[in-house]
Amino acid sequence: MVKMSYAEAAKLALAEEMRRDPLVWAIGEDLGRGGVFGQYLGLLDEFGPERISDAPISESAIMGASVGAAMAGTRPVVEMRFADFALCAVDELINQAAKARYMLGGQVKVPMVIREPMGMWRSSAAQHSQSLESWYTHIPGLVVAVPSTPADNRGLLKTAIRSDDPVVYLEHKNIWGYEGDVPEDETLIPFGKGRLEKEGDDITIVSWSAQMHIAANAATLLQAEGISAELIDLRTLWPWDRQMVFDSVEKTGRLLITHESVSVGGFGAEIAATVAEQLFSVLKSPITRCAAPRVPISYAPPLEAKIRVSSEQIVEAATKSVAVSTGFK
Amino acid sequence: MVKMSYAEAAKLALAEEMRRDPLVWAIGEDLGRGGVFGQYLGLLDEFGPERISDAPISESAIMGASVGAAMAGTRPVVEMRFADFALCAVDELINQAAKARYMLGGQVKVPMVIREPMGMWRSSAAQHSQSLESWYTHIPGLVVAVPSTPADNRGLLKTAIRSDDPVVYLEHKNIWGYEGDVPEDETLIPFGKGRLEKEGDDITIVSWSAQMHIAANAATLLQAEGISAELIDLRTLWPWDRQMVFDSVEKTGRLLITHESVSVGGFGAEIAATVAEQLFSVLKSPITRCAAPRVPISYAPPLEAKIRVSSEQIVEAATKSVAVSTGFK
Amino acid sequence: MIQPPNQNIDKDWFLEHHIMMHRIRAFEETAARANQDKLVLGAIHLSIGQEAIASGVCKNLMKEDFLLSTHRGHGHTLAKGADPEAMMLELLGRRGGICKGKGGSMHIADASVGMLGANGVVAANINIATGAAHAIKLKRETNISCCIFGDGAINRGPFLEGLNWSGVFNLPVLFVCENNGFASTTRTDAMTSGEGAAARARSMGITATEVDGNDIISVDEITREYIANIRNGNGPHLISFNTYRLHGHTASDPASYRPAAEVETAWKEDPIERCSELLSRLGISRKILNEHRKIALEEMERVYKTAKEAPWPSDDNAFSDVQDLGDPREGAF
Amino acid sequence: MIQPPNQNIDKDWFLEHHIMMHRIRAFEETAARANQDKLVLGAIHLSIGQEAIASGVCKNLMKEDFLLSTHRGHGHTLAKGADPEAMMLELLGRRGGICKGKGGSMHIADASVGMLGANGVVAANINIATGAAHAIKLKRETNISCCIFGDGAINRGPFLEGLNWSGVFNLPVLFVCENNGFASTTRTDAMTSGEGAAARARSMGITATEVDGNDIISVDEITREYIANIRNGNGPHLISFNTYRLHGHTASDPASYRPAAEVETAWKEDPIERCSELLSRLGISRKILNEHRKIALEEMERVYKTAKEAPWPSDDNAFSDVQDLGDPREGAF
Ligand SMILES: Cc1ncc(C[n+]2csc(CCOP(=O)(O)OP(=O)(O)O)c2C)c(N)n1
Ligand SMILES: Cc1ncc(C[n+]2csc(CCOP(=O)(O)OP(=O)(O)O)c2C)c(N)n1
Ligand SMILES: [Mg+2]
Ligand SMILES: [Mg+2]
Repeated sequence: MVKMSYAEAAKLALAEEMRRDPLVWAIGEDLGRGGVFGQYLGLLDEFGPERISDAPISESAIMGASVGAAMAGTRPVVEMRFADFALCAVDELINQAAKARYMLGGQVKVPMVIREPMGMWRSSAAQHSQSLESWYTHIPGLVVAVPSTPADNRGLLKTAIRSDDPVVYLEHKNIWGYEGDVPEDETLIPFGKGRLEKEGDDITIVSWSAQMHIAANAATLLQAEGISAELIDLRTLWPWDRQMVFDSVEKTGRLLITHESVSVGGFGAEIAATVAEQLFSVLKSPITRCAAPRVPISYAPPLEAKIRVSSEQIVEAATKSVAVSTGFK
Repeated sequence: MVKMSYAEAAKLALAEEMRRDPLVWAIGEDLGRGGVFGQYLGLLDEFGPERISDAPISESAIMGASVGAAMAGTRPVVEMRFADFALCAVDELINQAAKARYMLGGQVKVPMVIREPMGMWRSSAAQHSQSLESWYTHIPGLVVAVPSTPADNRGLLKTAIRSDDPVVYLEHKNIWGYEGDVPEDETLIPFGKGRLEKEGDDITIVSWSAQMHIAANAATLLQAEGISAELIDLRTLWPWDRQMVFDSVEKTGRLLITHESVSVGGFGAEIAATVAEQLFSVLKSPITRCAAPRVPISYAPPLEAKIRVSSEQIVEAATKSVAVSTGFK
Repeated sequence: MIQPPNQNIDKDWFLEHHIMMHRIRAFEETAARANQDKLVLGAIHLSIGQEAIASGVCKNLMKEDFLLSTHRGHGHTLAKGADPEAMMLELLGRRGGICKGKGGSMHIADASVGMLGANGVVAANINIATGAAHAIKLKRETNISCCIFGDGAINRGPFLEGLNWSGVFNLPVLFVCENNGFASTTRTDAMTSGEGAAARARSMGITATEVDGNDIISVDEITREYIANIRNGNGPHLISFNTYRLHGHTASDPASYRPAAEVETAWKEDPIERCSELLSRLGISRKILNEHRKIALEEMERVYKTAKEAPWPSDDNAFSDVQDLGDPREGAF
Repeated sequence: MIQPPNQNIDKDWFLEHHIMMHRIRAFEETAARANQDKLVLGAIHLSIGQEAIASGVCKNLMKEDFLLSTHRGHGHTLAKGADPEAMMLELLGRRGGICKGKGGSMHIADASVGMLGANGVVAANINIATGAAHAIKLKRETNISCCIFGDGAINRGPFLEGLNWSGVFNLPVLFVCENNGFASTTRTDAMTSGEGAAARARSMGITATEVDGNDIISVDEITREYIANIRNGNGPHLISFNTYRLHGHTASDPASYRPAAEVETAWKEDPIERCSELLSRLGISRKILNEHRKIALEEMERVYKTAKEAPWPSDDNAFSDVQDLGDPREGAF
């Protein structure tokens, strides 16, 4: 194991894949300088400006040209800078990348990775803070990855680059500097396999991306209160590890889902709906979602704080859930 | 009551509002010719080309200029032609229209209606058939309307035009010709009030837009089998009529949600999750969703048929739901 | 205007153009009939009157070159070498359709001849074609990419983004604008400010010209010249071909929004007739030339018959080619 | 180069420019300090070196005219008449902030003086400004709309769509490109094909010119002339002002990707110093001119002090101004 940051792990993964496969290349604004968050620092020196390529401020072209370059046999890694700016290239992603393989009856594939740094970070307000992972889960043809640790970021990014389908790869801005152990060997992490962050018996907590760390903190706080939470980090939302969640809920009988993004129409609803449908008779209390209110993200800290889902909120909701005794069982 | 089609009802609503308020105007490609579906036919004659305005094929500008025109005191009705093409203007809708009022601390409002004809219609395949209503419900600042009848289309469109906030107004392409009774007077339909399409005791079915008619057919078929379904047409998804759904589920103890759009990450999940959370102890059987598989929409009829949710599927799922006896009650 | 006969012209080459143009015309007429017969499922857009561009451009492309097209893409696809039967099967949504019945007319493609797709979204293929050229450059290959789009497409952002991109990266891509006067039911010039595609391209540092798109000689010549330039590493070029959309926007559009006289005049510039005229002045007999049409009609008649009689595709097809994750139904409801 | 002194110049007018430019400079320097003090919350982008454009353009706008700006919008907002205290409060996210603490630097706005917003999305305001002009036309009003954007923005689709739109509808809108050589950490010309903003605008039929943006006289004159044209119904115009971004992209960017000598040379063209030089040649004493800076610094010092000492906004603010539907928390979790 080697200690490195979430950003370094991603850089390592990209470098490894670029060494392995000359058809892998990265494109985005200011990549030559290392990317906005330093996640490409130093790669220009090794791979040159054709493979670590700057781009004009042309999000439609960054995405659309990458679709073409993918169809034509290369593997572009597309850097969107902020997930919010990917909204300037939605036709290219949804109507083109996600559907081309299908519409053309399998004649082409679109192997591309769309990196979209997402989430709340340093008062960056409504146009630089969004988390729209649930949108992408709704779109046939897309894989959706939401790594939370350095090891996962390395392993999933490698899998994403090798995928023959478009992968929306959502790194969270707030954890670029988060450090963790990463295996020495090039461990690939498959899509659709969650990670059991912590075992527990009383309640299952499901989360992903940066929110996983807030949930982990909540699980620790809960432990202190004598509540044993099992914490699952989904790692990818499409496909998502239904089996791991089902197994856990069968054990605990309770489920709490927490994500940073807006609750309404969020992916938490999908998980809640699925579990409510499949494991209805196992549930000892209502499924709880802890996610953001349906308001844009604010700038001033006290306002921002109101929109963030805190460990305390999770603790409160989990405690309430565990206290409920439906009497069914 | 007057009989008219869904398209005529919308045209009437727009004409009425344009007569009432000279600041209301409509903009979109080919509007002068009456719109792709004839939903603007004849309006040019009454209101002239400035207020029924053609537009270049510039979706970003159609949406973005309308944001500016709304901020500057007019009330644009934006015609996107197909909901799919609105994907060429997502920044303008999500990052600008939906958030401007908030980001600017209430200094501006963005009163605009974004009409997006949606849904499967005559083998129009993956780029002309999508229903993405759940996306919009996830975005703070947007109202989401999904009328299913001529009366609702008239009443909701009028409310939408008078709204001071951006309203994503999703008309379904497959029901432009659907006829129904429309009140003589200018009845406005408020946002967030569902419509009880049919009363029943055994199971609550929630739907909207064209799928509501498929659900209504299913309800009739169920009645023949002795199952009394209560059918709710939500009419708007944000806000949505939680109270009407709760009241109904309290009575029936069972819930089925059906929509044409993809099930994963669809708004059905939000409803299911909410009801599962709020009315857990009332439910007699698991909540069921009948919605589309996570595949792009196909062209050939047998393939397309596999993606549509039929009345028969709803009947089957509802029958199954009613048959389940959890033993909780 | 008909060009004066020129004895240096390679007759065989233009005879091939003549044949191809007739094949496109016959395909479109047959598709129109299939549409009237209510056997075509979605909307189709016919390229009648624009055949010289399809034939003139695509004949100068190699099989390895990429082609990206529009909603009005049957002619381009045929001229790039696709099989009309597989195309017609697709229009009718039948088994054997070139996209397995998943795409229809607006997504017609034949990757085996480098044709990477029509597109239902106006201008979307400009960036995709640019990206295909980007891949060629990265792979140090010698083929090129070609993107055909309509005059309406130049008002969408991707036109600017793709052209600028191709200039910045000096990519081997040929942009072809079919300036047919209309975008759907609206006259394009009413919604376009400035001089159009070529002027805009030049403002982005891209060599560009406007050419009579109904004159097969001009189309062929300028395309050949530009493609040679592009293959020589001289970066992207754009040609704007002036033409006229002789039929409606879709096969079901009577296009009554334009005066009959205008259409009549436009028919006088029918590119096929102009090509026939040229060839006959070069000494090819009218009999041979008429034969081309007859053969083409027969071919497409056979194609249509086969398509009509073909079964539907198996409905399992709805679930394949989504992504490499197994059956999309698993866990997806 | 400094213009030769011209005795016809209205000194008072340019003294006002001088004062405004100093106020902008002082505001930016103070904001930079606040950023170093870690009191600014999000990223801020300083317009140091570009003050002549802000002052020169905005002084020629009426209060009723709309202004839309960019992420680098403090100077424009001040010059349009906004209160620097309310702006600084916003940057620090304090109570009384001009956007109630909901926007920060990138969404700064003051609708009461027609300033409808900076924008965090490059080029997004081009269409919004165009639409505001569209509203003016529909309402038969006499004001105009003005959009300021950077040279990086001309590579985004909305630049084409908005400009074409403004031409098609002949709208009263002035487009102002701040050609400061950089888009973030990348030299703009490396990512731009062709001659830039003015050439692109002209290709869309829009009157356009390039002007030295560090010369307050030129800025003022061309703006006045173009605005008069626009008010006379002559449609949209574009001015591309050449300037240089003297500081980093954000206030935290040391901009070490460019040679010190380049920056040093650029400082010699400091628009404020050039304006001082001009005014002193016109007979204004250096003492008075220096006083402008002093007063401006004092003003912004007061502003900063007030902002630093101001309380946070009430956290209930997080839930207002979303939409007219009551408390967004109701039924939303
Ligand atoms: C982004 C987008 N907007 C609108 C449409 C609807 N539409 C289909 S074809 C067409 C006209 C296109 O005109 P042009 O580009 O000139 O091509 P032509 O039809 O003349 O060949 C329009 C507006 C679309 N398909 N995509
Ligand atoms: C659509 C979009 N893409 C990327 C960014 C990130 N970004 C912010 S400012 C900037 C550079 C803008 O350059 P320019 O338009 O020249 O303005 P300047 O900063 O020089 O004033 C970039 C790339 C963004 N905000 N929006
Ligand atoms: Mg056209
Ligand atoms: Mg710049």
